Amino acid sequence: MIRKVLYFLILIAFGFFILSALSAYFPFGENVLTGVARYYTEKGVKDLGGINIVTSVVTIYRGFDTLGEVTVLFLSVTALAFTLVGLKVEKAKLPKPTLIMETGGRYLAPLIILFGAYVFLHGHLTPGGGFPGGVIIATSFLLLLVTQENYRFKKFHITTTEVLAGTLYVLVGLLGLYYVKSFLGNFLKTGKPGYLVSAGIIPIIYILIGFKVGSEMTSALNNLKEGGDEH
Amino acid sequence: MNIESLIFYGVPIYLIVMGILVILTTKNLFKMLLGLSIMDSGINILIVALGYIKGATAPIYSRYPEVFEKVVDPVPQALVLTAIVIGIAFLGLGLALVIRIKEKYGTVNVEKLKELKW
Amino acid sequence: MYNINLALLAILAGFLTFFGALSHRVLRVASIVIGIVGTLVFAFLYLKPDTMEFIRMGVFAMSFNLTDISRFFLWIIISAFTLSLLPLIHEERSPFFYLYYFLAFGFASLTIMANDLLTLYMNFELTSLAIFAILLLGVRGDIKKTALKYIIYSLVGAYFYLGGLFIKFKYSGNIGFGGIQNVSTLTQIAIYTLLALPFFVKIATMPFHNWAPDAYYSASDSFTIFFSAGLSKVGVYGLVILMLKTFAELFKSNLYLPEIIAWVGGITALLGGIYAFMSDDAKKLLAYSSISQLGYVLVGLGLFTPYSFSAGIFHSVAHFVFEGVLFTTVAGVIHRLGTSDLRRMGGLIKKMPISFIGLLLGIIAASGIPPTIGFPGKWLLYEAIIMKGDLFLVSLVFFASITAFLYSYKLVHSIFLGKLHKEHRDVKEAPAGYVVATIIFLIPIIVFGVFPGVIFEKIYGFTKPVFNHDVFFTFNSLKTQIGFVKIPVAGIALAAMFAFSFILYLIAGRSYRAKQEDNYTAGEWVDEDFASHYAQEFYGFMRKAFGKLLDLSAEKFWNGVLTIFKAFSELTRRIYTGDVRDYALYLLFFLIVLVFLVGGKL
Amino acid sequence: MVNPILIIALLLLFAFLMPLLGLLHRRLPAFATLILPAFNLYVAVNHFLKMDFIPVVIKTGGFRPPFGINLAVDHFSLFFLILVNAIGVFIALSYLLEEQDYRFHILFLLNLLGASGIILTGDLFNSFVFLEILAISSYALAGSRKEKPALEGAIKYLIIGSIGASFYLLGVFILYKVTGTLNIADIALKLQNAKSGIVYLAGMFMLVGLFVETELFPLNTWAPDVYQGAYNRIAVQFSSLISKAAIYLLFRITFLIFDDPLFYKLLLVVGLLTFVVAEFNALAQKDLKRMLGYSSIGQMGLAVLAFALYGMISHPEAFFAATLLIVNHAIAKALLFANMDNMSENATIDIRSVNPFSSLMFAIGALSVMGFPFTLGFWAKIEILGILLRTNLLFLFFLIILIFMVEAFYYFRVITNLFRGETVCRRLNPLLAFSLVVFSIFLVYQGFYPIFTFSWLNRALNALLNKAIYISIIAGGL
Repeated sequence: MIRKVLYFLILIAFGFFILSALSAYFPFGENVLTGVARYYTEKGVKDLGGINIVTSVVTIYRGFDTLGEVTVLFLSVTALAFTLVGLKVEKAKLPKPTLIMETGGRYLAPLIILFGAYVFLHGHLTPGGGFPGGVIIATSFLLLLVTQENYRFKKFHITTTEVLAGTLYVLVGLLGLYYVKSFLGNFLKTGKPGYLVSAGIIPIIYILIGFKVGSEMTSALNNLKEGGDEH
Repeated sequence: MNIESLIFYGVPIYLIVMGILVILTTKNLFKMLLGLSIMDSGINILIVALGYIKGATAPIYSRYPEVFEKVVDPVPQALVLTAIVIGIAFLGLGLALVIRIKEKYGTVNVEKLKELKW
Repeated sequence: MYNINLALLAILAGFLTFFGALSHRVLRVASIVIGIVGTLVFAFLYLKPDTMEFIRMGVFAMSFNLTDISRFFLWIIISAFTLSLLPLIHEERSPFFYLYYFLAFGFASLTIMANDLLTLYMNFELTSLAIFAILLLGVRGDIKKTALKYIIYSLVGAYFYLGGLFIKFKYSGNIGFGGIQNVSTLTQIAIYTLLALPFFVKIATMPFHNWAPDAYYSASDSFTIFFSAGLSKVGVYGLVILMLKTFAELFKSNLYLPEIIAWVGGITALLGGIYAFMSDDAKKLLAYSSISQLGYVLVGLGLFTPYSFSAGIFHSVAHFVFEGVLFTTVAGVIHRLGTSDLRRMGGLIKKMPISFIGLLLGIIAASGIPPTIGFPGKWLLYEAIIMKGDLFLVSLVFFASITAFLYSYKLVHSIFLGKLHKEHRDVKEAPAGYVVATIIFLIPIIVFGVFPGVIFEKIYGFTKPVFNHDVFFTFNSLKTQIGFVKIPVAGIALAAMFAFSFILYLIAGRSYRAKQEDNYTAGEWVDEDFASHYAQEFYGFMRKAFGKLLDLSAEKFWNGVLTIFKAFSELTRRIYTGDVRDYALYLLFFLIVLVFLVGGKL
Repeated sequence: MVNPILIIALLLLFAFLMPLLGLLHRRLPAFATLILPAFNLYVAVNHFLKMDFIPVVIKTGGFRPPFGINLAVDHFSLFFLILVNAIGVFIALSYLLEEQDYRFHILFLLNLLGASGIILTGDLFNSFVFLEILAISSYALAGSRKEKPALEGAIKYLIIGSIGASFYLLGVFILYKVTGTLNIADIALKLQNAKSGIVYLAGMFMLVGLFVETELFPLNTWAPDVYQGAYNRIAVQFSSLISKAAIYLLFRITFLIFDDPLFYKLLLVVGLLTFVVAEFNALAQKDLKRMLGYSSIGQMGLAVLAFALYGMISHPEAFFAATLLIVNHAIAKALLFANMDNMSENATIDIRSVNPFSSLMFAIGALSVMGFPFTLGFWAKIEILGILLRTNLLFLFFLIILIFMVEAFYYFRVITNLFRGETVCRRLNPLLAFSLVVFSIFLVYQGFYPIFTFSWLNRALNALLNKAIYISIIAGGL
């Protein structure tokens, strides 16, 4: 107990030290946009035609990071599946779904998928994008997994979606390398800012990310439920 | 140090140190991962808070090209997006490992996890 | 043709013998003979004063130079090597053994030819490694422990050498053998100590001698011939070259360093002798005698007067010859008897006469009796010490000589005199290789004993530039300020004394051959087969006197050092507790330390 | 010349495609893991030979730095890229015929991707992303054996590594707040003259993250467990690939951004502590792999120590020594750990029965780590002692020599055991044997005649030392 209190006090002191240092150097809310941030906010729309600057930063300016991010997710899901291969534990016993759950789930799932698609399609216009969109789609499958008895995916379909989305993402990047001599560069017309079909390759990338994330999260959920697949 | 800094930096920093405290004190591996997650969230919130500008909106020019609103720094938000996904990634892997450990050791108590030492 | 091709030749011969030994016994013998012939032919025809360098890298270039000194020692090593190969023909070992054997010779010769400290270091290390590998293929005793001990002693020495090399480089700007100017005496002494350490280890100076008895004991018998007679000269060479080329000024000007080194040598000679006559194993006895004799060499080198230095180098030649013959004959005996335990030998004089003569002359030389090769060096050494006026050292070295008589007698008595054991009745003379090697070794014992001037002339060639002293020898006499000896005369005088006492013994001696029944056995019946040979507890009374000395072994000290290291490591490993929360705590504390490091700047 | 971005793009493409490849033929993933590092190696060597010493900027997203993320390719990064991918080829070739899940190969490729990405990227946050790719794939690989010790090591590594990575992120972001940019060269430019206190704080946060990956004391507590528990090929990866990529980042960032006495002093102390503690711990080990793991940690500490001496003597020889040590250690430890596959499982230091081939390989690797003459390690040892002496810290000089003796002791203890006793021949994996022979020949040949390594290293260090050119080329200005 004494230990815990001691740790607590040390940590509080440490945190307070950091807090005072940070607030001395960066008073809250008193920023001026300098450096790259200023460039992004001023030139971002003109450069890429996407009015959501965060999206532009995420997919194009720092698109390489995002590719890495997708990779991390892919990596995590793969690692998760790999770690669970051949796991022998009892499958979680879910309560038998009631009629309401079963029916509701069945009708709700497509709507959630639709919403997810909306989120990643409008990534360059509104908050959201491929990652939230993909996760939303995955929730619909979670719903199905929970509410439908004996619900099974075709593993092959998920895998194919995963592979295709990922590969296409890299290929889009390589097309950029081919057309504008820059990996992940925007090689399409930027279009009119604020419209659905605009912002060059941003929507394409977000669609691919949406599919990728959705399929990956789904397969991860499936793995967690099924307790890993056979070798 | 004004009160706003105290709140908006203080809370995430509190989350960070509490996350560490959980890791230091709990015996349960699962809770330890939760502590990591809490700490991660704290850092993400701190980053977003550091990028905030008073009186500015999210960096979306929804009334383009008529109005250029004053917007906050878009870079921290983009970074945090990435950081969140990374946080999820290690959490997912960590959970898988904990499941495996539970299978092999029959427990998630870190005190029992001392076969390798010295 | 480059001199270093000698080493390449040796390596080639090593591989040849390796494959020969893999395939057939005849091929093995043939390739060993090819090795002997090739080495000798090369040495006679192509060894010429010559420098060469390759792999130049910054300040470092791997350079070799065959100076007078290195040629002198190279010949010792070549002789010891080729002679030790003769008995090797009769030893059947793992194919790797032969490979390592040739490699050890090759790298030792490169060590001696090296023209700078780093090249010397590199080849010296490899020599140690090759010897380590040979020791791993040893024949008796705790082989693993022995080999490990050997390599660790060597490496510790070598690492200090490396440190000394760098400090020397720092002060003199080069890694050649040249001297160091404008440096305080204390620094020079420190550098010398560091640089000389591996060579002290190599010649098994106390307290770095522990590896030697075990290594000699457990190593293959014909290898010990090369090990003691040849490879220890690498250490002597290193000391000589450091003293002559790098630290000559230091040794001339400093009063204490020569004394200290000479005393270390003297103590080694004495203690080595005491340990030697208390050993009950032939090879351990010889190992200690080797240590003891190299102690004399160190006394000579350390005193650093022209006479003592020449005496030291001469005695190292003598050491090569008589240790060579001693190890060869003992190896022959062990080959026939299958044991190296002195207590289980005896009465072999009629069975192995040539070995007996070899051993006898060997111990006569080791005791320093004219006209053998052991005499001139010791005589000159005594004179040098007396001229220096250090009477305590004289008495120390004198006592050491007495121990030499004691262990010599123990050796010859236990092996050849007394009554033959029953199981040794069918023992024959040692195989041809041993006999031939013994006979070849006997030639220099007498020749250089009578005509030491031949060797002194060579030595004079490289001590003259340093000491600038006059010639003190003719081909068969030595003449210093305080004494003169004409060796044939001394030899004849000694022979006359021997003849006189022998005649006296013939006239007045009363002895008869004791029959078995004449022995007092407290009434117990002893049949004819029981060998009542006095070998058990030989010098047992000495053990009572010097027992305390035996307990005071350096081994305990070094084991203590190792224990301290291990205790420390037991302490540090506790940091890794295995509990992940502790690890997180370390991280936190480290973070806090870091933050406080910058705290002042915030 | 092939665009270096293809290194990353193709690795990713194949990682994504791997499930399909696995479905096509069960051997295909393994072959992909061989072909890709080989391709990378080709690209890296090709660039290294043909490039002049001005760094090449490869932009992504179509924007010049600092607005877009860029890859900064110079001889220093190419040198490490060659090293890392050579190790990758080594591992992939040695274990080509091993039956593994295709997911394992994905993890391997992504691990390589993380390492290559860290080395190539010119962007600080991007380096964090690649560091995480490296780290997460390492956690999974560490646990890939799925036995008790492996899982234990993996979870410990995961927890410590994640805390470290979080702080690294925080440090990166503070630097962004101070300078308004994330490009390494640009940050270096902005921080060249005046560093405020918060920059030091950011630096410390980042160092915590990097120290975990580079296995420095006291953040290396996970490392021995991982080395002991994981497969041998994973241990190779940890000692020769993962930590080497991380140490590249440490060197680059410290030299470019935190070029300050405080940081060099810190690295000096930490490096020394790591070296001393790890070598002494290795002395007390019974388990052979754990001993080798501690030895790995110690070597990393020594490399960091050598690097940190630059702060005291301001002479490029410090970098030379550090990098040479890293090269030697990467190759020698790859040899040692991969060779463990020829020995019995859970081998202790009293190991006896192995075939002569593996004993020889162990001996060569160990001698090179110890710095025996006529191995590559000898030159590294010489260089390190040389720079130590330049500092006039005689105490440190002799302390290091003392630790070298400790190192020699515990290695020779094993060698003695290996070369004694009866020989039980295990079936050798021919591919593994082949790559072991190649590496050992390299070590010995470079010990005789290290001109090749030295000249390449000199070129690489010229690129590192020409800070001004690096900064001016990449951060052409805002």
